[in-house]
Amino acid sequence: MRKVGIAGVGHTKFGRSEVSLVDMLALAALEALDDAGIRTGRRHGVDQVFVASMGAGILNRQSSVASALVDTLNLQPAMAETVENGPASGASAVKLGYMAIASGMCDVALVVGGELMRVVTGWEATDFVATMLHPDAEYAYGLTLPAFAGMFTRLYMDKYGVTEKDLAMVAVKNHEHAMHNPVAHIQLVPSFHAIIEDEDAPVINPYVAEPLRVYDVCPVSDGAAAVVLCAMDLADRFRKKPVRIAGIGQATDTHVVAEREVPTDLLAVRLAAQRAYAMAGLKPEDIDVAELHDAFTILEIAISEEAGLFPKGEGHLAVRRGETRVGGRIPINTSGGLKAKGHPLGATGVSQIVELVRQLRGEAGGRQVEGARHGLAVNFGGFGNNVVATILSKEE
Amino acid sequence: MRKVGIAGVGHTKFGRSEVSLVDMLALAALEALDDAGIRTGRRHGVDQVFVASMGAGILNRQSSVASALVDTLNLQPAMAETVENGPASGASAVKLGYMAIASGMCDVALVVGGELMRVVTGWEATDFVATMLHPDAEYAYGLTLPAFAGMFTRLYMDKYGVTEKDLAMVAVKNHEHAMHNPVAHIQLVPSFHAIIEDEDAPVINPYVAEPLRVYDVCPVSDGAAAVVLCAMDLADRFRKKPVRIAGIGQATDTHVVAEREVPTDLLAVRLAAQRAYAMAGLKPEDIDVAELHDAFTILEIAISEEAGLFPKGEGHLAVRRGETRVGGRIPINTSGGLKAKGHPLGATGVSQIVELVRQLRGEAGGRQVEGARHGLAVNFGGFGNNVVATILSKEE
Amino acid sequence: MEPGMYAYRCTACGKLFHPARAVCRECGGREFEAVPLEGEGTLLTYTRVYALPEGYMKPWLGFGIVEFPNGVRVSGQMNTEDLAVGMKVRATVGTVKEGVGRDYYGFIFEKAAQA
Amino acid sequence: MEPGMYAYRCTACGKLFHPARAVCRECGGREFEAVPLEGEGTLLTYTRVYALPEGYMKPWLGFGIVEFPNGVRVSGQMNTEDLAVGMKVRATVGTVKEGVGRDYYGFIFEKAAQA
Ligand SMILES: [Zn+2]
Ligand SMILES: [Zn+2]
Repeated sequence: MRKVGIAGVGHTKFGRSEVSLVDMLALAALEALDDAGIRTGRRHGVDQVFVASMGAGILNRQSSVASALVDTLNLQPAMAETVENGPASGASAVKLGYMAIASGMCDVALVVGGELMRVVTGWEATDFVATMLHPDAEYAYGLTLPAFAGMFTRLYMDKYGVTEKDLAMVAVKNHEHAMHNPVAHIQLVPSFHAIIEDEDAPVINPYVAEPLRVYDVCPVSDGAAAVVLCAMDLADRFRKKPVRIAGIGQATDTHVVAEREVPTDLLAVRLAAQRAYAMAGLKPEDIDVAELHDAFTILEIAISEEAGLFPKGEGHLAVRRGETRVGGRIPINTSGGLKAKGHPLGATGVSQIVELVRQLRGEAGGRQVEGARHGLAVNFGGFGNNVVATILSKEE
Repeated sequence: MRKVGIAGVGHTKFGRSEVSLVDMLALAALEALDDAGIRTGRRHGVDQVFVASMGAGILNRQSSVASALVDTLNLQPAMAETVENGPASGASAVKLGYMAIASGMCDVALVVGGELMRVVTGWEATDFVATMLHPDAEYAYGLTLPAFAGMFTRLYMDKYGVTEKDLAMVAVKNHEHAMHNPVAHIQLVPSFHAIIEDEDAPVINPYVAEPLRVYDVCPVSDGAAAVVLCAMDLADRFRKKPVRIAGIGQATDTHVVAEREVPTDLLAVRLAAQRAYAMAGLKPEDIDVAELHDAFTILEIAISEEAGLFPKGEGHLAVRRGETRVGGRIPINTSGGLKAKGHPLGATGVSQIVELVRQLRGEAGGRQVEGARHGLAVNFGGFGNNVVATILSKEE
Repeated sequence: MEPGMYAYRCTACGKLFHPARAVCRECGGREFEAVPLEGEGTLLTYTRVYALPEGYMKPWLGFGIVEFPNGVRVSGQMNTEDLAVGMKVRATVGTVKEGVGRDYYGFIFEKAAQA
Repeated sequence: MEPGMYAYRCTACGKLFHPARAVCRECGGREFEAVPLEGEGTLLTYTRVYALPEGYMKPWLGFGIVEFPNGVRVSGQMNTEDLAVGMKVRATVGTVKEGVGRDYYGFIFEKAAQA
């Protein structure tokens, strides 16, 4: 199989966009093309464009967004498709870019994920996100992602002894990381005392979906992220040495959350990670830095276990020991994660890859993980019913 | 590059669906799995599912439809993504299935396209389809696909002498073909005299977007179509000899229709077809049967020219000579085409491939093209701004 | 009319599903018979949600996952404030969402009467 | 306030675009200056549409593609019933669609006064 790498990365400031969806995608794309050293114009050499977006239709009433992006960037006659896999759309698009190049049909693919969410109210955004649940058995009940995360958290607390304080530690850690990431949505570290210990904590940090509180849940953000994928045999064409995509794994689980045999397991995460490790020829111990889909703080803990970084039920102990912060044994969500960097759905999977590339290149500034050689990203679609794990490796 | 074929096909009756989007997709998928001889259940062997849908979000307020399809078919842990490229979503999904297998990451991929459109009024459907146009320079004006098709037709008539009667001949031909296709939406042949020559023709067949009339425009249909793709090296696993995907070509053109340098050209069709021929090592003369995207009758004529089947400006002459009907030199839209079979957007590109497979297998019944060995499909996204051409070849 | 709620039993292997599926996960079968889901069940987990989606005119709503004696697990709304993991609940069917032009029916669980 | 309508000139190579783009197709440049699109143009093609999308309270509407003297081509609504390919039209800016909470402005072409 032809080897595939990442030659360029781009990322808008997550938060509130001043520009349209397509213009926002274009900003991230141009940064990635520049980073790769690709000159825009007639001889651009981009063969394929993938756009990851979950809400272009529902939120922005726009279709064929990938074609629109090709147009504003004038990348014709590049092929173009929009890809949707819920909140894992971004990693799915990167996977498709990988396949496009590995198949030999393309040499260079531009993958851009983005979501313009703040054009609707928070209630509408919550409803929009819930459209990924089962239409009859879940969505029609008013069930939402926070609702399932809350019910999952309760089981996790009862079974493994995770506490609300553990969750708050994850939140504070990720907000601390985000202070070193200029593109993060939230640039402010909450005080652990204020959000969990103080008598006013229930006011400052009220419950959203018991036992999850506001600070356990990612904000609603606009944003876009982009990567330029290339065949490794063409690495010389680009400005920087490409970071290699060493492994990709993906798996689906039951759509209906209530049906999961062991409700505290995230089988799709486990299987996706196993497949990615197998493809990369690596083990969890080889991973130096990880971006894990912390749409809710509990998910960072649960995913870190299912991905093999810690034994099942012990992820929160690693958080308590500080192992998952920058400087710890295996730093998680150095970018700030979804929690603090923000979670523009279609952008997130691509944004995770952007962060890993910056870490493996040594470009991560104040949040740099020293000597990082292998990075893992886990992008979580549905309530864990379609999960993509990606492993990047620094080429020596 | 690993060779890829089509081992099974499935197709719902186009028209009005009695079931939900996902259940409709499942019907087509199961027919294709059965056709391939794949047993459902734990050992299904399907590695990847692609769903093509343009309107799942806007029309049906549902996301992550590919994961939902995996769930109802219990194809876990198969990977799954939804793909959108406007009315060319179907051919794009087939392309991605091709890449998935050619890359070596998958052996078997299920590709299902479908659209549930008749849940909204015709006005809403027209507006929905227009969301693929440029948001500011086109969509905001109330411009629609029929509007651009009408303006294109006027130019074509002035430049090449195409007449309203030529267009009606295309319509009647495709309705005649559809009479032999049990899954076609419209099972009724209009009288050429009644729709174009009779004094009541303006009433029976009024203008929709001058100079296009009702009988120049495809109906609004629900429907789904499915194909099972496989690596040709695994052909022995399946019930029938796979039909090979010999070539795929795709190209984008300017999003904004007014900007096209020669407004009667469809450059993306030309380039997509050229790329597909080059990959297949075939010429237009080698094509025995073609499914061309006749969302409007004029498009069948224009696409037949850009795909090299006739010289530019002479497609209508071939129609007059009867060359494009079953029994003619190069039968076009033997399935009935979008015009008579119906055009459930996401389904169409897959449906075209289904028809070609049936033709190349010799399973096309009353519409069979004798001895067909090579088939061409052209699936047209936007008003020609993202076009996919696919060539299938019968393996001897 | 409020429809009943059902599980679907694979006629080939007997495995139960809710909601309906096209194919049995266990044996690949495609025929199912409807089995009423009613009576008492056990609450496996629950939450109270304060940020409801569009269309709900309430400050909060309780949700839970309930296991019926036949092993089928379902999600539903909770019509009681007094919630605990492991408690017995009784299934009722009611309007879970008021839609435009149609209402949506589903499970609304109540605290079971003491045995 | 009804905004004016513009073409965008690549400051590197001079090529004109409408609507705005992020990158010049000709030279790859990324800086553009706005050039008013106004006055007379030539109607290249047109149609009258009888099946309008949601939101239009009219039985039909005319549309056309117009070329300005600087070579820029745009789509717009036609505010005249008397249409012919090649005729001179005058660009005006008006409400092309009434949206919820905002209106959309764009080209509405009228028959040019005789010279
Ligand atoms: Zn069974
Ligand atoms: Zn320029």
